[in-house]
Amino acid sequence: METHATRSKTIPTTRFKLALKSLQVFLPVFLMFAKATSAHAADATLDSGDTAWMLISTALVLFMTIPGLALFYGGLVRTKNVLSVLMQCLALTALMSVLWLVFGYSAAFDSTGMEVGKVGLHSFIGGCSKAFLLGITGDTLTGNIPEVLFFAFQMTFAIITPALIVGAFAERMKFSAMLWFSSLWLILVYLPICHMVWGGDGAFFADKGVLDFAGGIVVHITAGIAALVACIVIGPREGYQTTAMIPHNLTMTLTGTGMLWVGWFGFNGGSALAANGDAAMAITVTHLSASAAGLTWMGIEWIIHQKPSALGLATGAVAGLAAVTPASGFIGPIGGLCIGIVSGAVCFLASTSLKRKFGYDDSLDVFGVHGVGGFVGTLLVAVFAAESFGGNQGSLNIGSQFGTQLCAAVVTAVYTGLVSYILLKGIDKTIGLRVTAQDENQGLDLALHEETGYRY
Amino acid sequence: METHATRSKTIPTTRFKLALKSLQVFLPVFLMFAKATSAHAADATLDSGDTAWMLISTALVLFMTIPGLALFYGGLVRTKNVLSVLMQCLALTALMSVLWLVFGYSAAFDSTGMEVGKVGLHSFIGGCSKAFLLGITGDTLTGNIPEVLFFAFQMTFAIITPALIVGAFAERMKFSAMLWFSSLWLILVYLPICHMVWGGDGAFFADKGVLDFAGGIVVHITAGIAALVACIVIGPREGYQTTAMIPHNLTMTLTGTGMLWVGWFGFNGGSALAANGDAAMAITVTHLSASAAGLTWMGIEWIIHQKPSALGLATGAVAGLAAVTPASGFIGPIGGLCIGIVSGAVCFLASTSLKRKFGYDDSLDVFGVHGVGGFVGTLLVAVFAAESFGGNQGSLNIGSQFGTQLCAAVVTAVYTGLVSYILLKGIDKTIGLRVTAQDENQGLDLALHEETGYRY
Amino acid sequence: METHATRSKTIPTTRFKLALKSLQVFLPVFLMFAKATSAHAADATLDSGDTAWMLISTALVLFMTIPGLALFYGGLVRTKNVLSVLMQCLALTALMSVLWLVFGYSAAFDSTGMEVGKVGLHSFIGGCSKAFLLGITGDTLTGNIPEVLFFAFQMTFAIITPALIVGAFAERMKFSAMLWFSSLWLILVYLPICHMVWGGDGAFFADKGVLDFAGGIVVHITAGIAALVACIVIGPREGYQTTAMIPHNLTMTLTGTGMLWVGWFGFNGGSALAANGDAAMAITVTHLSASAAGLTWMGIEWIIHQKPSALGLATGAVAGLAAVTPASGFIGPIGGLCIGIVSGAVCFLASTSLKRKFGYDDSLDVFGVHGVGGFVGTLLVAVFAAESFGGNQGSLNIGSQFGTQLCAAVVTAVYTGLVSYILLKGIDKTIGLRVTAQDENQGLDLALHEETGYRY
Amino acid sequence: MKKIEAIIKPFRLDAVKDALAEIGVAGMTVSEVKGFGRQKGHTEVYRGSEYQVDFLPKVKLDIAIDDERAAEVVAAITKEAHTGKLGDGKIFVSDLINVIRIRTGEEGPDAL
Amino acid sequence: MKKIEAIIKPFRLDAVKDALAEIGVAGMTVSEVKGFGRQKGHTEVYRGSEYQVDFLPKVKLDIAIDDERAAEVVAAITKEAHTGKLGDGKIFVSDLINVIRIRTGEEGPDAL
Amino acid sequence: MKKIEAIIKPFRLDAVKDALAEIGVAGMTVSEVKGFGRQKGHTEVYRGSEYQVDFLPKVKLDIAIDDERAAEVVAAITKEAHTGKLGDGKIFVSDLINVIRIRTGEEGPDAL
Ligand SMILES: Nc1ncnc2c1ncn2[C@@H]1O[C@H](COP(=O)(O)OP(=O)(O)O)[C@@H](O)[C@H]1O
Ligand SMILES: Nc1ncnc2c1ncn2[C@@H]1O[C@H](COP(=O)(O)OP(=O)(O)O)[C@@H](O)[C@H]1O
Ligand SMILES: Nc1ncnc2c1ncn2[C@@H]1O[C@H](COP(=O)(O)OP(=O)(O)O)[C@@H](O)[C@H]1O
Repeated sequence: METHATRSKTIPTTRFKLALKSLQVFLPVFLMFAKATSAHAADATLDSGDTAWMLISTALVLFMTIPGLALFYGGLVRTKNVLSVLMQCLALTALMSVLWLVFGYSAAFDSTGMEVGKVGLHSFIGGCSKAFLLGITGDTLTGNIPEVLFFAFQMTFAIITPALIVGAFAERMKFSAMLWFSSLWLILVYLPICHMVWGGDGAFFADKGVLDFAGGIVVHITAGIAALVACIVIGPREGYQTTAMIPHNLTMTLTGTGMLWVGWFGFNGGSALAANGDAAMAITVTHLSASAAGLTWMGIEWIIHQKPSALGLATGAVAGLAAVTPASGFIGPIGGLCIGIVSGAVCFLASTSLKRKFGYDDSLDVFGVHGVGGFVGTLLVAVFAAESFGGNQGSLNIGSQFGTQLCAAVVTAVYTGLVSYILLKGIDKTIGLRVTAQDENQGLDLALHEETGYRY
Repeated sequence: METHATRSKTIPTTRFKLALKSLQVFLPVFLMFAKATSAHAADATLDSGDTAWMLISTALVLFMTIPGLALFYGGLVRTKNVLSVLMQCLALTALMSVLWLVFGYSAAFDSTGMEVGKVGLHSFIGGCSKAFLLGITGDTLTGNIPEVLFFAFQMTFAIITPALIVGAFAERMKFSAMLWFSSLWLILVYLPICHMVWGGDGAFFADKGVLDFAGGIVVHITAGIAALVACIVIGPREGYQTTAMIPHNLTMTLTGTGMLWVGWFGFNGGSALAANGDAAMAITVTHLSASAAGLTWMGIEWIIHQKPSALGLATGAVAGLAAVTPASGFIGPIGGLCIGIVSGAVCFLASTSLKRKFGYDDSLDVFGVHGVGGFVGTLLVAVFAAESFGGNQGSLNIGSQFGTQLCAAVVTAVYTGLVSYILLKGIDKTIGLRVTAQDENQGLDLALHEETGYRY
Repeated sequence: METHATRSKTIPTTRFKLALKSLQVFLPVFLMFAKATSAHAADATLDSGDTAWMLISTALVLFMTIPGLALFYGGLVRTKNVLSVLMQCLALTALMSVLWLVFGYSAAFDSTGMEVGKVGLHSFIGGCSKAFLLGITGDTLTGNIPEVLFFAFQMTFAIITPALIVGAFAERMKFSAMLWFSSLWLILVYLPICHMVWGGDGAFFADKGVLDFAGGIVVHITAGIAALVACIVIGPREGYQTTAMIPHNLTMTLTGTGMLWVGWFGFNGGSALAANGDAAMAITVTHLSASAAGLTWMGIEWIIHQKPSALGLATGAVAGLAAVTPASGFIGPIGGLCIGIVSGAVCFLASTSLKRKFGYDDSLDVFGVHGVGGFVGTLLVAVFAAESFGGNQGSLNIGSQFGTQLCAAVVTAVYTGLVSYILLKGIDKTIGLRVTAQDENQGLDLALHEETGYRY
Repeated sequence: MKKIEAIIKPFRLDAVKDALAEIGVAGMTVSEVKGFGRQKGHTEVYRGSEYQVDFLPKVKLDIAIDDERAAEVVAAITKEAHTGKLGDGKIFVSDLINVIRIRTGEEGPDAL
Repeated sequence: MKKIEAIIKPFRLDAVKDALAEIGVAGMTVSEVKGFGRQKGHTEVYRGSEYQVDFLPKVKLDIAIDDERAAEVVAAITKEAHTGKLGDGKIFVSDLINVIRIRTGEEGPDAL
Repeated sequence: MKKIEAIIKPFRLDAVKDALAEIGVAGMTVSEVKGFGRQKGHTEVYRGSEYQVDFLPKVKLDIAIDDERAAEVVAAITKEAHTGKLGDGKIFVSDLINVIRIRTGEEGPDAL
C-alpha cells in the first residue's frame, strides 16, 4: 500500500524522485551491506520519526477545528450566536469521527478491486472491508506509519471539511438540520471525492494525474461550493444588508487565525506522511503563501479603504493557506509566494465585490475564501509545480496539467453543488433547514441550546 | 530500566507482544547482520523519533493545564473569580514542577531496592537517589528516550493532577491553603499511588497486574476523590442552590475543551513512550471515546431537556477522555467507542442527579467527570483490553482482571479520600481553608489578588 | 555545514562532547560493522526523528507569536487598542517571513567566505547566495534536517524578535511606522547580530566563544534594548502616570502566557536542531526556570504588596523563560532553577522600581522582562554551563567566559541601541512615529483600522 | 423641558433612532438595560441545573426635549418601537428643570 | 405616578425583585452601574503599579409606580436591599408626568 | 433636592469625580452609555462592508444633591468636563421628591 504523498504524486517522474529521496535516506545503511533489500521490505518498517510527525500532525489538524476554526468563526458572528457556532464545530468533530470509523475511512481508502487505468465503481468509492477498522491493529502499517495513524490523520480532514461549511449558514440553521446535512454530505460528497483523488491507483482523478497534495479539491473546493449552495438555499439572515452584522469579538477571530495557521503546518506538512524534505518544504511554502496573501489583502484594503484592517489581514492569510494547500507538496518557496499573492487578491474580490454583487449571504465568506482559494491553488499548482517555476515535478507539462486540474476542479464543483442542493432541499422539505424568525432574533444560543455565551 | 508502557503492561504475554513489536521495527536491520545484538544494547540507544514524540507529548500535556484546563475551568466560574482559577492552574504548574525536581520524581520513579513480588517500603514509594536529578545528564536514557525527558513528561502529569482538583473548591478556597493542600497532597497521595502503579517491577499495584495505561487510577481517580472530599469539607459556595451560578464565559470553556482534547493525544499517546503503533492506537481510541461520550451526553440532554447544549457536549467529551485514559494503550477502536458511550452516560448521571441528590457543591464537577470517568475506564479496561473485544491483551482473563482493577480503584479511592480529608482538616485548623464570606462575595480576584479579569 | 547547536557551542571541548554524544547514538550500528564511515556521511543523512522535532518546533515558535504573544500583549492594553496589538503581531509574522525569504536568511546564515579566526565583512553579515532560497530544494540538508526546515525554524525567530518590541510602543505608534521600523530593524540589527552569534566558524561572536544557545543575545537583548530606546523616543502614552492604564483582559494575557510557555519548548528545545538529550534537557531547564521565576516574582509581590497576583506570576514566568534561553542547551536542572530565581527577582525590580524611577513608558515591560532577562541569562550561562554547576561545558573557565558573555551583551546592546535610535528618529522625521493625540484618545483600533475588538 | 425615557426592544433601536433624527431630534443617550415585565424570560440549563432568567435585554433611550415637541417624540417612538408583542416596552415622561450644554455653557432649551 | 430609582448591591437584586413581584409590581428595569460613596473602593496592583479604584459595582432599579403604592415599594426595597453595611445604596423618588405602554398605546397609570 | 444627570466624555470622568469630591459631593452613580448628537460617529469596515456607527461611548453621572448646592455641582461638572470640542455632553437637572438611604432608613437631605 502506498502513502498519501505518492498517491497524489501520480506522475511517474515524481515517483521516481521520491524513490530516490527515500533511497538517499537509507543510503548509508544500504551501502554498508551492499545487500539487496527489496524496497518493499523497507516500506514495511515503521519509522519512528515519520510516526512522531504524523502523530503530531493529526493533533495539529484536530487543533485547527477545535478550537481554531471554532474561534475563527465564533468571533465573526453576533454575541447571541457564538455558542451555536462553537458547538457546531465541536459536534461535527465528534459525529464525523464516529462516521469515519463506521464506514467513512473504508469508503475513502479501501482499495479493494482497484487497478490503474480500470474505471469502475471503485474508481469512485472505496470498499467496505475496513469498516470499523476491523482486523487493523497497532501493528498494521501504511507506508512507514501505523495504518491506524493514517486513519486518524485522514479523520481530521473529514472533520474540518464539513466544519468549514458551517460558516455559510451560520446564525440561522437548525442544529439538527446541520447534523443531518453534514453527515449525508460527508457520505455523498466528501467520501467519493476523497477516494477519487487520494484513493491510489485506479482512483478516478488519481489516474488522470490530478495533483492535489493536501486537499485543494478534496477539502476546499468541496466545502466552498457546498457553502455557496447552502447559503443560497437557506437564504440570507434576517435583516441582512439592512442591519449591521458586525463581528462580535475580533480578538477571538484573530486567535483562531493563529491557530489555523499553525495547525495548517500539520495539514499540509503532514500530507507528506513522513518527516522529510517534502514535509519541510510544504510547511515553508504554506507559511509563505499565508504571509503573502495576508499582506496582499491588507495592502488592497489599505489602498481602497485607506486603512488596513486586522480582519482583512487575517482573512487574507487564511485564503493563502487554503490556496496553497493543493500545491504545498509540489512547489518551491517562490511558488508559495506567488500563490499567496494571487489568492490574496482574488479572494478579496470574491469576498467583497462578488458577494455584494450577487447578494447571497455567505455569512463568514466560506465560498469567497475557501472555495475561491481552493480553486486558485488547484489551478496554479499546474504552473508552480513545474521545475522551471521552482517546483519538484520535473516532467510536468504546464498546459495539459492545467487542463487536468481545471477539469477535476469543475467536475468536483458541479458534483458537489448538485448533491449539496438536493440534500439541502430534501432536509428543508422534511425537518426544515431554518429556525423560526423569532428564534433567529433571540439568537441560536438561547433558542436552540438554552445557553448564553458571556455573562460578565 | 523499563519504559512507562512496559511498566503498565505487566502481564507477561503483553511484554512478549511488546518485545515482538520492537523486534519487528528493528527486524530488517537485525536480519541483515544476523548478529546477536542483546536486547539491552538496542534498548540503550536513543531513538530520535521516539524522542521527538515524547518532547512534543510533554509540551501537549503541559498545554492541557496552561492554558487548556485553566480556560475550561475559568469559563465556568463567575466573572469575579476567573483570575483566581487561572492563577491556581498557573501557580500549580510552577510549584509542582519544583517539587517534582526536588524529590517528586525520585519518590515516584526511583526503583532502588525493588524486586518483582517483594512487598516492602519501596513497593509503595520510591527512593531518593534521583532527587534534584543528581547524576542524570542529557545522555542518560530511559528506554529509547533521555531520562530527563521521561522526567519532564511525568512532571506534566504531576502538574495536571492537582490542577484538576481545583475545580471542586473553586470560588472559595484561600490561595495559600490551596498551595499547601496541593503540595502535601502531591507528596502523600500522588507520589505513592503513582509509584505503586507505574513504579515498575516490585511496585505494589504493578505486581498485582493492574492495568492503567495513562492514569485512570493515578490521575483521575485520585483527583476525583480528592475533589469530592474537598468540596464536602470546605462546604458549598455562599448562595449555592439559591442564587444562579452561571458560567461566565462558555466560549472560554469550549476553547479549553478543544485544547484538552488535543493535548490528551500527548497524554495518552505519549504514555506509550514511543512513536509507534501503540501511540497511534492510543490517540485514535482517545479521540473516539471523546467523540462518543460527547455525543452521548448531548443526546441524553436532547432527550431530557429537549435541547442539546454546548456545555453538555464539551463535558461529555472530557468525561470520555478521562474514562479512556487507563485503557488507551490496551484497547481497539470499538473499545474506545464503547467506553465513550458508557462514560458519557454515567458521568452525566453523576454530574447531575447524584450531585443534586447529595447536595455537595463540586463546583465544576471534578468528581462527576474525572472521578467517575476514571472509575468507569479503570473497570472497563478489564473488558475491552481482551482480544475478543478488540484489545491487545491476548491472555487476559476478564473476570479476574476486573477484580484486580476494582480492588486497585477502591483501595486508591479509600486511601486518597482518607489522606485528603486529614490534610484538609489539618489546613482548616491551622491557616484556614476558606476565604471570608465578604471576600467570597467580592470575588477572589479582587480579594486575594487585587486584580480584575476584564475591564472592557 | 554545521548545525545551529554546534554553531553556538564553539568551545572545542563542547564540540568534542557533542561528537561523542552523536557517536554514542550511532554506536551500536557503527560497532557492528566496524567500518570506517566518515562522520560527514552520517551528517549528510536526513534523520526523520530530528526532522519531526524540528517541524513541530517550527510550529511551536510560530505559535508563540500567533496567537501566544499577541494574546499576552493584547490583554495588557486597553480595550480600544487590543486589535492594533494583535494585528501588529500578525502583520509582522507575514512581513518578516517575506523579508526572511528575500534576503534575511541569506544575510544571517550564508557562510560564503567565512573562516575560523578571519575577521572581515562576513564575520558580521552573511552573503547573498541563499536569497530566495535559490537552489535549495527539499533534499538539501543542514545537519540531519532539510535546510528549508532550518530556514523555517530560524524564520520564526526573525518573526518573534521584532514582535516582542511591539509591547514597548503599544497604544501609540502608527501602523506604517511600525512596519518600516521593524523591517529596517530586522535588516540592520537582527540579521547582523544573528549572523555574528550563530553564523558558524568565522562569525564574530562565535569565534570569540560566546555562548548563546537559543537567543539571549540574538533575540532578547536586541528586542529589549530596542524596546527601551523606542519607548523613550516615542514618549509616554497620553495620560501616562495620571490616568489608570489597567490591562483590559488578564484572562487573555494568562492564555498567552500558557502558549508562550509551551511554545518555548520549541524555541529552546528546537535550538538543539535534533530530538536528543540536548533538546530534552533544554525543555526541562526551560520549564524549571519559568516555574522558579514565576514563583519568585509572585513571592516578592506577596511579601511587598501582601497579595500575590496572576499577572505577577505570569510575568515572572516569561522573565524566567527569556533568561534561560541563552543557557538552555548548556546547563542542568539546578542551573535552570537558579537562573529562574535570579531572573524572577531582577526582572521584578527592573519592571517596577527601575521603570518608575526613570519614568519611561515601556508599556508592556519589554525591556524589564526580555531585555533584563536576556542579560541575566547571558551572564549566568557563564556560571551554570560549568560542569561544577551542573552544566555540560566541561572545560569552561567561568571567569573568562563571563567576560566574553558580558562583552558580547554590551556590544550588542550598544549597537542595537544606537541603530534603533537612528531608525526611530529617521522615521519620526519622515513619516512620523506617532498617531495624533486624538487618534490615541479614540484608540488605535478605530483610528487606524476602523474596527472594534468587542461588540457584546 | 421634558425628559423622555423609553425602554424598547434592542432590535428596534436603529429604526427609532432614524425616526427621531427625521423629526429633528438632535441628540439622545442610549444605555443597555434589562427588563422585567409581562414578557416572560427564559430558562438556561447548565449541566442539568435549570436557571430561570427573568430579565430580558432592553435598550433605554434618554431624550431631553422642549415641552412642545415631547408629544411628537413620544408618538414617533411609540410608532417605531411597536411590534405588538409582549415586551415592546414603556415610555416615561418627566419634567426637566434645566439643561446645560457643557461645551458652550448654554442653558435651557438652547442647550438641547 | 412616581419613578423610583434604587441603587443597590448586586447580590441583593434577586431578593429585591422577588419582594417587589410579591407586592404586585408588574415591571421594572435594571441596569449595571458603578457607585461612589461612603463605601470605600479597592486597590488593584499591576506589575507594581497601584491603582485606586473608587467605583464599586452596583445595580440600579427603575420602577414606575402609581402614587399610592410608591411608599410600599420604597419600603420593600429598603427592607430587602438592607445589609447594614456601608454601600447598601440609595433610593431616589421623583415625579412622572406620563407613562405610555408601547405595545398598546395605553397612557398613564393604565400603562404600568 | 435635585437630581443632576451629566453625560460626559469617558476620559474626563476621573477629573470630574475628583472635582466633585473636592466640593464635598459624597456620592454619585456612574453608568456607561452611548451618545448620539452633533459629534459624528465613525465608520467601521469588515471585509469590505462599511458600517456607520452613530453612537459614541459616553459616561453618565447621576448625582442627587440638596437644592442649594446644585448650581455648584453643575458648575464643577461643566468646568471639568469641558474640552471645547463637539460631544462634550450635557447636564440635565430635575427635581427629586425624596431620597432614602437604605442602610439607615434616613430620608430626605440627610440621606445624601
Ligand atoms: N413599572 C415599570 N417600571 C419600569 N420599567 C418597566 C415597568 N414596567 C415595564 N417596564 C419595562 O418595560 C419592559 C416591557 O414591559 P412588559 O411588561 O414585558 O411588556 P409590555 O409593556 O408590552 O406589556 C420591561 O422589560 C421593563 O424593562
Ligand atoms: N448623592 C448621590 N447621588 C447619586 N448616587 C449616590 C449618591 N450617594 C450615594 N449614591 C449611590 O449609592 C451607593 C451607596 O452609597 P454609600 O455612600 O457607599 O453607602 P451608604 O448609602 O450605605 O452610606 C453609592 O455607591 C452610589 O452608587
Ligand atoms: N437631547 C438630548 N437628550 C439626551 N442626551 C443628549 C441630548 N443631546 C445630546 N445628548 C447627549 O450629549 C452628548 C453630546 O452631545 P453632542 O451634540 O454630540 O455635543 P455637544 O453637546 O457638545 O453639542 C451626546 O452624545 C448625547 O449622549
